[in-house]
Amino acid sequence: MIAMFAITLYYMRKVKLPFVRRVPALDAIEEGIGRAAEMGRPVIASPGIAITGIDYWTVGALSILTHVATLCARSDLRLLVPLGGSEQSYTLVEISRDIVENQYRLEGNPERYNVDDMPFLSGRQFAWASAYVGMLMRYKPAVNVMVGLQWGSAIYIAGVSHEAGSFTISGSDYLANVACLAVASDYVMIGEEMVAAGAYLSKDPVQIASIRTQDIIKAVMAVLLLLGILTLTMGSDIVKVIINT
Amino acid sequence: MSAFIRSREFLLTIIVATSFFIYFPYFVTSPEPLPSIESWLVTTTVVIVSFAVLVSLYTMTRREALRVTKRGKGWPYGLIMIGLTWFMIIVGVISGSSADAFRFCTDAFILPGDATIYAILVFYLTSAGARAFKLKNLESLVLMIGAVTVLLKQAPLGEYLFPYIGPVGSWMVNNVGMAATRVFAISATLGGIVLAVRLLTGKEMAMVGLLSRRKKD
Amino acid sequence: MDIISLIITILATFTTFSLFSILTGVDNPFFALAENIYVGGAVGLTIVVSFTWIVSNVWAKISSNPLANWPLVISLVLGLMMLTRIHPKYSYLARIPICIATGVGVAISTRAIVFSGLLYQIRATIAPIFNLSDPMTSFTNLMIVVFVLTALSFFIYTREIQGPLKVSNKIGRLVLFTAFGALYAQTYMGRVGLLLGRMETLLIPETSLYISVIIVLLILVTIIVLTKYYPETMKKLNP
Amino acid sequence: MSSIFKICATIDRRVWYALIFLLVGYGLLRPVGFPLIVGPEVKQAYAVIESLKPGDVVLINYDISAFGWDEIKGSALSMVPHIFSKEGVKVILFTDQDQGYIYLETTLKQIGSPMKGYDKFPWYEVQGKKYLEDYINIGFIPGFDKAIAALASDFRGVVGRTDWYGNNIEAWLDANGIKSASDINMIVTLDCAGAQGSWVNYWYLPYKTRIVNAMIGVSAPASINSYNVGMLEGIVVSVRGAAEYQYLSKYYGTALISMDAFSMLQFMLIIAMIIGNVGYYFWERKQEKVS
Repeated sequence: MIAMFAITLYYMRKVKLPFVRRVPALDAIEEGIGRAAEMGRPVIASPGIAITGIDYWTVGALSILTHVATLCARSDLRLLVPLGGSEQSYTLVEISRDIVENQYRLEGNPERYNVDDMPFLSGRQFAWASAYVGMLMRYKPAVNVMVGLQWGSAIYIAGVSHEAGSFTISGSDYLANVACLAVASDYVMIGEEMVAAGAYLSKDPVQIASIRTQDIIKAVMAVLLLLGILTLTMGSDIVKVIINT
Repeated sequence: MSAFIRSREFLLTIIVATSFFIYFPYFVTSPEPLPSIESWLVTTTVVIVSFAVLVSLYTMTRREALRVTKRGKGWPYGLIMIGLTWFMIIVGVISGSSADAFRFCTDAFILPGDATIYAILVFYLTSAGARAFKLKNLESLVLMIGAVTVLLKQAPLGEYLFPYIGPVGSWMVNNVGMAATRVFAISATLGGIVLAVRLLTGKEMAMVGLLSRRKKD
Repeated sequence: MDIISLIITILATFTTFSLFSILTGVDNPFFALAENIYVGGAVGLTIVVSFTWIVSNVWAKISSNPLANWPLVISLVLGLMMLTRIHPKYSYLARIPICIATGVGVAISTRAIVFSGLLYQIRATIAPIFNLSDPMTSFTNLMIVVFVLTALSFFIYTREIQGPLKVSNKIGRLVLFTAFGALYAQTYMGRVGLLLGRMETLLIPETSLYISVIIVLLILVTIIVLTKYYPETMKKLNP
Repeated sequence: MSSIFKICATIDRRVWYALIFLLVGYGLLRPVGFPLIVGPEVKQAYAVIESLKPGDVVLINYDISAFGWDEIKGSALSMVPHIFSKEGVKVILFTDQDQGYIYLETTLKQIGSPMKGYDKFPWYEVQGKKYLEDYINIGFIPGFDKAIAALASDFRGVVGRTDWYGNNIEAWLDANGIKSASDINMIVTLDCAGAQGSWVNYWYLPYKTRIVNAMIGVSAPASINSYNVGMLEGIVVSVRGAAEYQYLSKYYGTALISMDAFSMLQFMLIIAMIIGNVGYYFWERKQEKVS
């Protein structure tokens, strides 16, 4: 853990922009909001239901929400954010409101921010989802960005969102749900794409460099795996023992 | 004072300090009071959550009350919603959540609602499947192979008609599915740890978005 | 069936089919009504749950012995700071509890995954691949290793995809998509189980069946008539 | 001809929705009875429970919360009565979820009846087993995996002196010779949150306690993994496994009835995919080429 912290800090200090592959789902956000501006329809975005409080998935989702709010404020669009969804999500409600309000103010468009566009829809996942769906049907937003912790209800929202003609960009925190969302929505974020979105979207070289760390540790893991199998074939489980400790 | 509390450095210090008290006792066996501080912080988060919901209740009541008094579009719905909310709060606070009136509302509206939305997922999974499983390229081919083998394996009739599909389907779930789940876990974990570093250095975009201010503010 | 449970059954069936009415793809007053009742009730329930928790876990301790439980008093003050969000002038105070919640949440969620999400996953993948006595298991183990490595290479972002990496990336992509298909089908199975459970309570016993049929017909006919002949009224009725 | 393909490509999703309702309704009200093949995992689970001897102590864990009940109830309503039907077997009921006791009581209510002279919990008689004679309910212990670990290291200490309802259970535990975790012969865990991992870690590994596991579809991969390695004795996966178990144990229930609707829905999805592809190839693609 400490080693990982150190490597990350080292890379973040060494300001150098390495090659970064495009993430289609994240690039699609900008494209979708551009389309919303052309059509003059609102944008809907959700940072998830935060079942375990503000965890790292939710912070990643908040970064995406920040990005969406900035773009909406810039193009003078209405941003709908259905909030709530679990009994730990109430702090997230206030953070999201604070962040979106701040973005509209930073872009010099504070009068466009309306707290009633970010309603609290109860602390139960499915009540929240049905109200989310109601907003989709009524306001017919051009884009639906649903990220963070999205559980069972995500497929419902993505389905209605498609029927309402919204461009759907989604992400989830467990693979079975990502699989369903991949089938149901236009773009899906897989695994670290959502968590690293903050670094990716910021276009700040220092932060993009932090993505590099993830790749390095992945390589280390691959090497460990191969080494472990090699030693196991030769009859020793030393790598397993090392990992265990 | 207000300028100090608003300052980025102060709020960042809070984040770093709380993170330290959570991380440290987990990795290192540490003496008191560190473990007590850890559990106090966890309790405090729940207290904060419980109070935050009151702000939401306020904004919600204000929104619906305005809609009802100004006779905005769909105001009767707002009246029903806010009426039921306050009815349940008053009953629940005065006579507890096992009161008959409270149980009535839960059994008649909330529990059936939960079960219904859970059941509605099948419909949207079906329409998504009918829409998305089109053989356009190699990816959609393997997507479809994975789905069809597992579907046939699970339906009793499918397993009866195609007896060889069972082991293949199981192999798909147990091995391909598991490998992908593992990689997903590894990827997400790495993302999470690096995000924690960015957060602690105050570079994470959400925090920048929350704390940055315009020059003249 | 006594009268109260009959009323509950009727209301529950009505709520259910009103929520199902979104499947028609039309925004209709039934869905809006059920949605607002459901959300209103759920908000009430969640607030009562929070309130009960505060009273029984925090207030009970503080009121019995405030001096011994002084840390809880600080928690309470931090909680009260959240309420400043109501007034824009003092709302900056709420950022203190917000930052504490964020720090705690992120730290808790990232501290355990180092083991469960990283080391355990690698350890589980290390399995014998040359075992002549059990060739099938060895083959499976080998395939898992190949799948894990190629899928891992799909998640490489900061290196240009070319040469052997490109092949591995392509295979990893296919592995992921096959897994998506399999997991989609598996989820489908689970969800079908839930639909069956729900339909059972709606159709069995016979009283429920009659109630369900009547309510379904009522809702469907009303929606069809309204959309076909009175679209203006429909618009007025919708929120 | 092309008009048929056009219909295939542009079929309204509401047709599928209506079909789902009809198929499920028909399957539930008029079961056809499609053949059911019982998989080796469920056969194994059944055999393990069948092999219980008089004097064995079984701990049943309800890792069940509201969202998963509809899916797991088929397993609960067939495995639990099967265990209770084994003569001389003592049962300890336990839950690691705060709502778990609701479903525990629901199960007992459905498979048992109140003992003579009593009308409320815990005094229920199930398959001839009486409360505080043949089984006890220690209720909810918070902490999830920590609770399971604590039970393993200090069973009597964590359970305490009383059951979930406040009755003294020390005499019962002493009479049945339950002093520590190693005195428990088998664990049956009904999982909605993947509790089997903790049981394996804290019970199977140190004490070699036999574990049988029923779970919902979402947590199936992890359980199958443990089963393949031999750490679980038998697994019952989701509604399908529940139906097989009901078939074997002859505690017929809704899971078995729903299998017909289940088969129909899965075939409907496959047919929907085929029709979609036909429409795509013979109509949609041509339209794309034209435009």
